[in-house]
Amino acid sequence: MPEYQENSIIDTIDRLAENFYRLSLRAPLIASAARPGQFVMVSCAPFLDPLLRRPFSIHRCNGSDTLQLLIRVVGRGTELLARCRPGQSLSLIGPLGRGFNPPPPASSVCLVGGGIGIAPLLFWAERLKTPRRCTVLLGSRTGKELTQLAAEFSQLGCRVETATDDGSLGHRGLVTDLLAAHLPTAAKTYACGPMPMMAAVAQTCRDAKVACEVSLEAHMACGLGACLGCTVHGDGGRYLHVCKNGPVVNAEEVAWQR
Amino acid sequence: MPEYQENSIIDTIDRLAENFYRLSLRAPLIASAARPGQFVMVSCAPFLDPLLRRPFSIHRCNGSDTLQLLIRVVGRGTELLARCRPGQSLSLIGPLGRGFNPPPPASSVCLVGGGIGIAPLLFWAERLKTPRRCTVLLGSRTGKELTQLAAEFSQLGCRVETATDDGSLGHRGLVTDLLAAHLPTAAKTYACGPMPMMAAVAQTCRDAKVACEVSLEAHMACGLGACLGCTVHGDGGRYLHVCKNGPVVNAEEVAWQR
Amino acid sequence: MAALNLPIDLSVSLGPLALTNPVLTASGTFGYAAEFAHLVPLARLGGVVVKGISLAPRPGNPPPRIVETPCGMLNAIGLENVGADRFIAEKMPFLRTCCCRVIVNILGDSIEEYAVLAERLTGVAGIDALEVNISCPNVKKGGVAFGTVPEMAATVTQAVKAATNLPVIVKLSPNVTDIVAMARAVETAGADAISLINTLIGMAIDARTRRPWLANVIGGLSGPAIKPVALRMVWQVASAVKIPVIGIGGIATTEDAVEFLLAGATAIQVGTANFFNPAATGQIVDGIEAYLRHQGESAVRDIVGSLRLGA
Amino acid sequence: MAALNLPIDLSVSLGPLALTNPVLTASGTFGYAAEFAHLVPLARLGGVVVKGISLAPRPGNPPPRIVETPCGMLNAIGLENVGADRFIAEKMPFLRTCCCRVIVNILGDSIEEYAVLAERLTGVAGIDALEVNISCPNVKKGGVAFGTVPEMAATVTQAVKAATNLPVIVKLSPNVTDIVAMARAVETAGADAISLINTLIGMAIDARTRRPWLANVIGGLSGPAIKPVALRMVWQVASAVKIPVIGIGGIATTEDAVEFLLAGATAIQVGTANFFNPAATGQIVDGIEAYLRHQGESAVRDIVGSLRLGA
Ligand SMILES: Cc1cc2nc3c(=O)[nH]c(=O)nc-3n(C[C@H](O)[C@H](O)[C@H](O)COP(=O)(O)OP(=O)(O)OC[C@H]3O[C@@H](n4cnc5c(N)ncnc54)[C@H](O)[C@@H]3O)c2cc1C
Ligand SMILES: Cc1cc2nc3c(=O)[nH]c(=O)nc-3n(C[C@H](O)[C@H](O)[C@H](O)COP(=O)(O)OP(=O)(O)OC[C@H]3O[C@@H](n4cnc5c(N)ncnc54)[C@H](O)[C@@H]3O)c2cc1C
Ligand SMILES: Cc1cc2nc3c(=O)[nH]c(=O)nc-3n(C[C@H](O)[C@H](O)[C@H](O)COP(=O)(O)O)c2cc1C
Ligand SMILES: Cc1cc2nc3c(=O)[nH]c(=O)nc-3n(C[C@H](O)[C@H](O)[C@H](O)COP(=O)(O)O)c2cc1C
Ligand code: FES
Ligand code: FES
Repeated sequence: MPEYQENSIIDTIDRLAENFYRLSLRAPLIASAARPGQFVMVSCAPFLDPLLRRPFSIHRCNGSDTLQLLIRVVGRGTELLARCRPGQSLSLIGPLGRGFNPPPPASSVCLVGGGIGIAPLLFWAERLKTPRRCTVLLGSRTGKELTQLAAEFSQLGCRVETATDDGSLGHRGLVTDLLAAHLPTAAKTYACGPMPMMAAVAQTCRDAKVACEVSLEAHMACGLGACLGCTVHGDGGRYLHVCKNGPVVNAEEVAWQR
Repeated sequence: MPEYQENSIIDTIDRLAENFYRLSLRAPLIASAARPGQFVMVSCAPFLDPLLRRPFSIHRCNGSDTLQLLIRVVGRGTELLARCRPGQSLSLIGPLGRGFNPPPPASSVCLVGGGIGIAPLLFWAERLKTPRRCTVLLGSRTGKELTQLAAEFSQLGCRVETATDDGSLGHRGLVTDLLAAHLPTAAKTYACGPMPMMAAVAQTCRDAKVACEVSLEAHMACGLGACLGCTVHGDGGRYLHVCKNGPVVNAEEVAWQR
Repeated sequence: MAALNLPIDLSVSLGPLALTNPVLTASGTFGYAAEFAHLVPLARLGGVVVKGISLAPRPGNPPPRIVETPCGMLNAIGLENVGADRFIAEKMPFLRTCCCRVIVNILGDSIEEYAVLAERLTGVAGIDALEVNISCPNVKKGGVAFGTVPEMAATVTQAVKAATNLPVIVKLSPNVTDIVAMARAVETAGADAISLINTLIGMAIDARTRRPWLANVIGGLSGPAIKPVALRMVWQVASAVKIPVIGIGGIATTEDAVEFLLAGATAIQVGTANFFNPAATGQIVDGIEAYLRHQGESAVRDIVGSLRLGA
Repeated sequence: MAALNLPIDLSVSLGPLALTNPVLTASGTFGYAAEFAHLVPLARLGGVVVKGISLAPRPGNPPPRIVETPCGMLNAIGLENVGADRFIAEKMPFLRTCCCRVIVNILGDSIEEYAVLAERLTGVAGIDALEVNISCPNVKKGGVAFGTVPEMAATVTQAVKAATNLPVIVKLSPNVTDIVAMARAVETAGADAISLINTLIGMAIDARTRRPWLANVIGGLSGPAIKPVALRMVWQVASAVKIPVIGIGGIATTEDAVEFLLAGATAIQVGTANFFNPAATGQIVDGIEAYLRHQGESAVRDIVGSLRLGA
């Protein structure tokens, strides 16, 4: 699997909601090679502070020259990205890591996304759009962050359900509350979001004996498997390195208890 | 003399020539207090690299709410400033240092500016425009950097002569070549530019027994007289601190030999 | 989150020296306070530590004296200062009007100079404490030797203590293998408090001219770049000694200051940040108050050393 | 400026080890080279120094292991590695295809472990030299003691030299009072070259949670922030010893690399910069060539230690 260090050009930056931005980037090398669930390391500043690149899932990709990132502003790096303008260039490294693994042919699947964890699921849903039933469960603090994304999943033919903390869209409560009802018909679940959410999804799937893949997060320095910094507790006391063993791993590989 | 830490707003950025930019900033506190020859310390980056503020002469000032900087791009800080856009805010500290001291009433004066050293002279020429003869000698590498500035000095009623390294405008050679001819009629000379230029001006004025003030440069950390970093060799073996003793000093105070 | 109107107590004590709040300025970065009078509400600070003073005036090093480095700067000022007499005559009158604690940073070439200087400053109205710089790396005959050998640091401390009844803070150099040994030595020798860190010794070269950037070749590294080293040393020292510790090194924001308090510092000093953000000290005083409110704490001294370790 | 077509000689020698150019990768920041195979023309490098290897595999520290700091980062990886046997079996096959020098960084808990490890790696095809890490601050029982006491550093050096006929580079820790004493000790003990610096010991705290950012509490500071300290130590050591010195610490650009060469380093290693700019090493090889051309020099070895001092 080739990896590239590529100077992408920003095509557009759209503000989807407060602190939620979608960047479209021209990056032909990376876009041609990217698979759903993979990520890129983005250089956020022209100088040495902030120093390290930031990891972002590939949110969408046309497979030839353009890819999109969905970015939630949480700190200095993401703030700088949100302030970029079309035409500027942004250095990327990617596509990195292991993506989602296909479900059994023609089976039903369930995608569960919490907050910014929704980002990689759209790319996956696009690629999954074969004749199969795809249910997408989306959770966030408030409805504003979900409306456009929910519509886009629907356009792909997915069945979408939402949950919000404030009840402003769909179920008031956790997105995991919606999951159990769908598991009897699902052959595989794919989840991305905060660790507690993914732990709950993993447990629910385990109870229902449904296969489950999750996309992990960890602070990263390199994204290349070189620094050994991006560790997560795995099963059997071993360590997982999110950038190489993941970000997408089988839920059984993670020590959710720790 | 009050000093302010003020968040200015960028009104306009004009590119006068390659790597030559003029920024207009709304900064009422500083603009009201500024006198010709003083400078401001500008924060160039939102984060910690580059860390220190950069000193820039006050290039023009309307005396109430707006001041201008003339910036030559030479490194990282100036590059960031050139990339700013109108509407952005820029933190300034100023007005700082000692400015130009007035010439005898109704006397003739001579202003000598080399390269970016022209910056503070326009503000000074504006304030000097009483019924007096003001000769302005401007030097630079090439004519492009001078045309607009020369016109602006002319509009103020100054008599302008130019010198360029490539001969593309005015005298081909050093701006100091033009000086001697004007000294018999000048009561005082004000110079700002590279150290060798100012040294030559100082020597010529000394020979002609004409008073001479120069505006010094030194790397600065604070601009406030606190770090003691901005040292230049002064006469009698003592040290001058450019930000407090200057930037404008009597040419006799400087040890030009060192 | 706690009630919004919680009364907050910012006062701390450095042994015998009571401060209204833990925010001080670092020596050499705040001049003699007058330089910042228009930019900082001086009365709002816990105190100012003035530029290092020697017995006789010193001219300092030839230029260039400073150079910027990644997230930091190097300085080789060479301890330029006006000397004790002019300091008392010319700088103290303004300092007495500041309404905050005045701590005088002192330096010397010999044990005797430290002692004589301490005696000279004792009894001068408005001086609240002495900070003994045993660590400046800029002057060849200066403090460097004192600050790297525990026995010598102890000797200076004893000499200064014997010469004054003012509270004595000893300021440690980070350029040592074992910072805890240095701290223990000056504690045993009677220091009332310890401040750390002074600058790391560094160097910068201009690749184009192939020359060092500083006339002095080497200089002291300060600023945010050194914060992780400073925080580690403050934590190690605060865990090892009983006297109060003042944290210094790269502090530019409220979060930075709080990190040092959590690591065990009773007070903090802001240095290089005064250059790029003169308002920093005042902002940090306000910021600590807001932080405590947000954390549901009512007194800054309750968070000193409250770092949570273990799972 | 010199003729544009000047032939440029980039080759240098680290004692018995000849390099086509002075640009190496720093241990722990370039994996086992395969990680960068798509991003760097490996054959263009002077060599790679692989992640530190111990005799037995090590799991490393619990997470979190890294945190960003101003212009730098802290790591407490805890020397996670696959151990000597798996390294030889799994990593060496690719490394043999790199067409550049392969230097194996080794670490141990005891003099014996160093010696046994050195012996084990000797004679393995494709290994060109050993770099002895006596300085890693991350593991409690690890190299820290060796790297801070001259006698212990000398003992490790002797043990490794006795166990191998490969060139032996000893990598020094900067967390010492007297770096020159450390360098002299390992030179006298027979080291073929010295590399420095390893990371500075640092710490970071999350003010919000009041916890250390690293599970290990303290970690090693690397990146541009430490460059001034590294450059100073390289200059001091290169001025004091006769064996070649490899400069490490915050090198990210051609200018950075050149500064270390001017200060006296015969070669340099790029560490943290590989993370934020994987192309850095290749760019620096090209950049040094361009720099020499621009300066009118024809061989990189002519600028080693050519810093101009005095007026
Ligand atoms: C595989 C992967 C995919 C991701 N995909 C996305 C995405 O599509 N959209 C999105 O908005 N965010 C995504 N994130 C999280 C994103 O990387 C962080 O929000 C971002 O790094 C924060 O940077 P900052 O400078 O704004 O925050 P700061 O808090 O200022 O960052 C400080 C440091 O913490 C690290 N950091 C902070 N939060 C995280 C985090 N949650 N995960 C990893 N490192 C973190 C930063 O890299 C940096 O080193 C992903 C993370 C991973 C590991
Ligand atoms: C009193 C005064 C007035 C000035 N007025 C102007 C002006 O009106 N317009 C203008 O374009 N420039 C002016 N300069 C020069 C200007 O400050 C520098 O060009 C600028 O700091 C370079 O910053 P940089 O980051 O682009 O360059 P870099 O080379 O990347 O800067 C690195 C470091 O060197 C310092 N530095 C570099 N060159 C100079 C210099 N010539 N003088 C002082 N410090 C320097 C920077 O402050 C910084 O610390 C003035 C300097 C002084 C002292
Ligand atoms: C320009 C400058 C001058 C300094 N002068 C002194 C001094 O005279 N005495 C002293 O003890 N420390 C001196 N220091 C060290 C600072 O007080 C402080 O210990 C150091 O800079 C680390 O803090 P910082 O990173 O916040 O700047 C000086 C530092 C700088 C940058
Ligand atoms: C993540 C990481 C892991 C490291 N692992 C090792 C190691 O195994 N052995 C070693 O000698 N040095 C190790 N180092 C230190 C580097 O080799 C280098 O000496 C140090 O990072 C300074 O260089 P830099 O500023 O260019 O990164 C490591 C550094 C980092 C950042
Ligand atoms: S981020 Fe460096 S190994 Fe995963
Ligand atoms: S710049 Fe700090 S004293 Fe002049």
